[in-house]
Amino acid sequence: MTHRLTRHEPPAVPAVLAAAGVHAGYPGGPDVLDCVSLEVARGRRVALLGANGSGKTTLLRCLSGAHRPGAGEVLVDGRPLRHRSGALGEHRQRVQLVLQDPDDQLFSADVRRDVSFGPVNLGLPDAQVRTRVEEALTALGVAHLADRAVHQLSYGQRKRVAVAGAVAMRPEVLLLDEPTAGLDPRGVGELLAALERLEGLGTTVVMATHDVDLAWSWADEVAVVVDRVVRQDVLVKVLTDTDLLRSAGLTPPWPVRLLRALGREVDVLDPPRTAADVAALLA
Amino acid sequence: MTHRLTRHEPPAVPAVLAAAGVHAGYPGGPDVLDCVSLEVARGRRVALLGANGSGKTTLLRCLSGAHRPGAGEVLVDGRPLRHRSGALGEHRQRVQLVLQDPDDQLFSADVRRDVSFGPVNLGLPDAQVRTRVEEALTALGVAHLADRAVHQLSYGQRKRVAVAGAVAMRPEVLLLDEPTAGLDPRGVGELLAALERLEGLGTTVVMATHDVDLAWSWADEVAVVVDRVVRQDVLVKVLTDTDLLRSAGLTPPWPVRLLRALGREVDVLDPPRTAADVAALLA
Amino acid sequence: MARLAVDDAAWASRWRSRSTEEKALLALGLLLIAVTTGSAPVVTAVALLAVGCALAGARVPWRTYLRVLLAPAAFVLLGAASVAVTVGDGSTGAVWSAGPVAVTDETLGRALHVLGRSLAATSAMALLATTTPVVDLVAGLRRLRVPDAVVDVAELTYRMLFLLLDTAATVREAQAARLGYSGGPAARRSLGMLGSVVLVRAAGRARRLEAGLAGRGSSGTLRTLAPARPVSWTFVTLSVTVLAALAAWSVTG
Amino acid sequence: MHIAEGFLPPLHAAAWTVIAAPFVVHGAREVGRVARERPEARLLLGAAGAFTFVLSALKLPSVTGSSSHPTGTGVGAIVFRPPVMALLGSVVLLFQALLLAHGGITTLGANVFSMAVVGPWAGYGCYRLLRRAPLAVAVFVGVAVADLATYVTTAAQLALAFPDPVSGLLGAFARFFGIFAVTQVPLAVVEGILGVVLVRALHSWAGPELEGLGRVGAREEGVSVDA
Repeated sequence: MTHRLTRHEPPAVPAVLAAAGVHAGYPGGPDVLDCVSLEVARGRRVALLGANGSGKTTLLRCLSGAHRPGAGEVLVDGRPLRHRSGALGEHRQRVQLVLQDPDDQLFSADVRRDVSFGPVNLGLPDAQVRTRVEEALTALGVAHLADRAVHQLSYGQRKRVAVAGAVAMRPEVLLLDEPTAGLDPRGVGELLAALERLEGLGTTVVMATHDVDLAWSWADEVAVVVDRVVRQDVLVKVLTDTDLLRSAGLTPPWPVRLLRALGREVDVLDPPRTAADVAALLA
Repeated sequence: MTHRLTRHEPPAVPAVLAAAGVHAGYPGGPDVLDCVSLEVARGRRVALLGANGSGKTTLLRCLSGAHRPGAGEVLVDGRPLRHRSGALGEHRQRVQLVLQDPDDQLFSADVRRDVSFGPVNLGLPDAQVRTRVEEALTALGVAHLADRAVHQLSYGQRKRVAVAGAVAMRPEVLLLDEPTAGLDPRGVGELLAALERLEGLGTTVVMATHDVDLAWSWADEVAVVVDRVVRQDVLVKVLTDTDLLRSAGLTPPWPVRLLRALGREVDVLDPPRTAADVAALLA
Repeated sequence: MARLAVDDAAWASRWRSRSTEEKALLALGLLLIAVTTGSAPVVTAVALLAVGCALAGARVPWRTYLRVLLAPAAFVLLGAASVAVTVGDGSTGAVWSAGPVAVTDETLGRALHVLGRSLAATSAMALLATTTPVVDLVAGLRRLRVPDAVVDVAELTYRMLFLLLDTAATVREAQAARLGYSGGPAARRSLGMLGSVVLVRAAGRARRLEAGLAGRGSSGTLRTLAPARPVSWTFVTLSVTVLAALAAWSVTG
Repeated sequence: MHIAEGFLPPLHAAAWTVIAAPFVVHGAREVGRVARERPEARLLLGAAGAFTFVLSALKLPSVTGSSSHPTGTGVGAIVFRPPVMALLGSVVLLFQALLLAHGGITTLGANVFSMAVVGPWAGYGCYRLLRRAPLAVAVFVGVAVADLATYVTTAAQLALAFPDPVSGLLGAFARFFGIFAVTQVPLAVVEGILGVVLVRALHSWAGPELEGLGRVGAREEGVSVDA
């Protein structure tokens, strides 16, 4: 696998969101990220893979503007992000990060009021706030929960309400940190369906996860955080690279493991994503 | 699939832990469990599957003595559990429950001291407490963390320390609630290896999870919580029952999905658990 | 999870395995001499000894130690400046004056004395804080016959404050992402909500921890087995000798 | 505003410790009584202590430029009541000294007296006196008064320790009060506003988590949070 060297082959359209040579760390500790580059093209599904503690979350925090890189830059549409309050505020309307634990993101007692938090802070008039809240709740499939108290919701419902809170900001890029952690299969399905609706509305989705099978079934591109750097490529290139995955503390997805065990190669352009795909290939 | 009707075909040796016709609920709500029966034979790996909120945790809490069933009984070696403090205390030495969030079980910031809590409560002399603590830390592979602060540990490490706290009670049965939730593949591997060591020492392990693939690769028997009842059988019988799994909000594990898509049956006695097993079957 | 530099230093210190009693004897002894002595050389000696023990003996990272020493700087400097200044008729013996405000020899001496005392005392306290985790000190309180309930509450406070610091930091960041700190009124609203979220989470933690501990045979009090840390009589003898010498110097010098 | 380690003369430090001690002992008795009646209360009290620590570690949006923190004791006194706050406040002040170098061991008594005794009692007193006023007013006044009372006490403690050679105690008090008033008075107002938002938000939660929270420190029913 090779690095995607953006500087040598600049794409025609700059990535909607990118990191270029980002170094990041926390006070009193060593760097967590060491000259990391990442590109998110508009409309491309990027899965950010890595073990717990590998720096996935830190990278997402850099991209969202929550963490200021020690060196390097975060670029939106090719323009570097400035960490001044005005520029940061604007950035936050374009890029929203949804944290792993929904309870860290739900500050109000009831669903509607919580989702309105962002739009109200934008200083929008009431009517517009209302529109945005309804729109976000509908997109996430939780409109029927609007008048419920947050603590009455199931974990999966809280998760989708938390995403709705970010979506009400109408971001161009939605960064999700471990969105499926703790969700049962039904919850995962509902969340993925909601994300697809958002993509239909023009939102680009980036997902950090350690679930390799999820990445395999969902992503267009994969970026792996390993040893403080990021290696990004199209899905199959990364997820068939057993050495890379092993050094990242991950294993290849099951279709790759199976096809490998059968001595067969995986098609880069048309990977078999589901059990039906694999069966069709083997039949 | 049929119920395992224990009353009709009593096993020669009573189950080390069992639930018989258990009803359970919470004040002000409907029953969560409705005449549930479950059997855990000594040394058999039982996976308790179910969607979030299906009642898995409530059943584990009944089995551990933490929740008193509204009706029905919990049996240890065929003898019903009495909810009197003496009997309950004895029960807790035999059956230990590890909660999903390790921070709900770790109250001391000092790892070694936290693990000593259970043995101290048993009123053991200091020397024996020390032996048990070291033994538990070693079994869980966290002896090197004994002098660290709990808040300095990673999530996976805290999880294993929490299990060590339960293991220090030297239980015969260890009940684990979603033990792999939030763990990356390496963390899952370390935990499963630790559980295998415990089984080597004679502990019977029951695991509640919604990860069907994990259950497939690990369990001997599966009990599914669906519509407030439990259906228990050997691994393959349950995990190939697509209707049952669908009504439980789950999907079959990938080897089952693949073999089904290929129109093949799954061997009940020797299920293909890994990618290599499946490949051997297909080659 | 949330980390505090002083706490990290205490857990990693080379003196971590020393008994709490011997560390407390040395540090509190130095602290007592620092606040009671009137002699500038003794104050200096105490400060140097505390710094030496922490950096050379316990191998505390010097940045962490320095940060502890500087933490109260704003208060100490403002406070000392205020002691140095007298308001009113400051014409007699003024070193410096402007209108009714003056600095005299006497007030300046007093300010410098307070400054030195604070610095020496802080270095002695820092010696204890950077070498002994709070759990050990809390366990020490139990040995001093402080009631169980109080010690339990202190131990739980220590454990939970890291969880809640984490929650507070994460929630605050999530609020900032949705522009919760974009202006004064928004910030005040956000902070109030932050406080309530932390309190609700604290209560939830307590309830779940209660359930978690019940399963481990909790009988009310949270007794655990403290790791055996034998007292080093060499350390104690050395400490007592040094403290006695400093005390003697302070009285005679 | 914590008096730094070693800042007070030894006699003053000792005297304040003696003065604060009965309140702390009373708080400890109260905690012991609650813990005997309901052993699980120690967990809630530990959580309350951690909450107080975290609240006092929150950075407020710049008040007059400098970064400042709320004292947290006003809100604590309203939710947990002053006797319990005396003990929790002492534990928190000890941890602040050891973990953050805010305050100190020799000045613990003085700081406990101002922050964990005078502040909570003054704030709680005002809050109770305004029982019939709208909740927001009662909470605002209670929290702000707790803050100001703490600060006035600290200024008085410093003045007693360092009387002005010319203008005496009063002059010294005016000076210490003046120097720190720049940050402390706006802080009291902001903390009062925060307290109102916080207590209002708590009311709207009304989830199962909060059951028993207000009753932790209360002898009688109907305390603040569930009032």
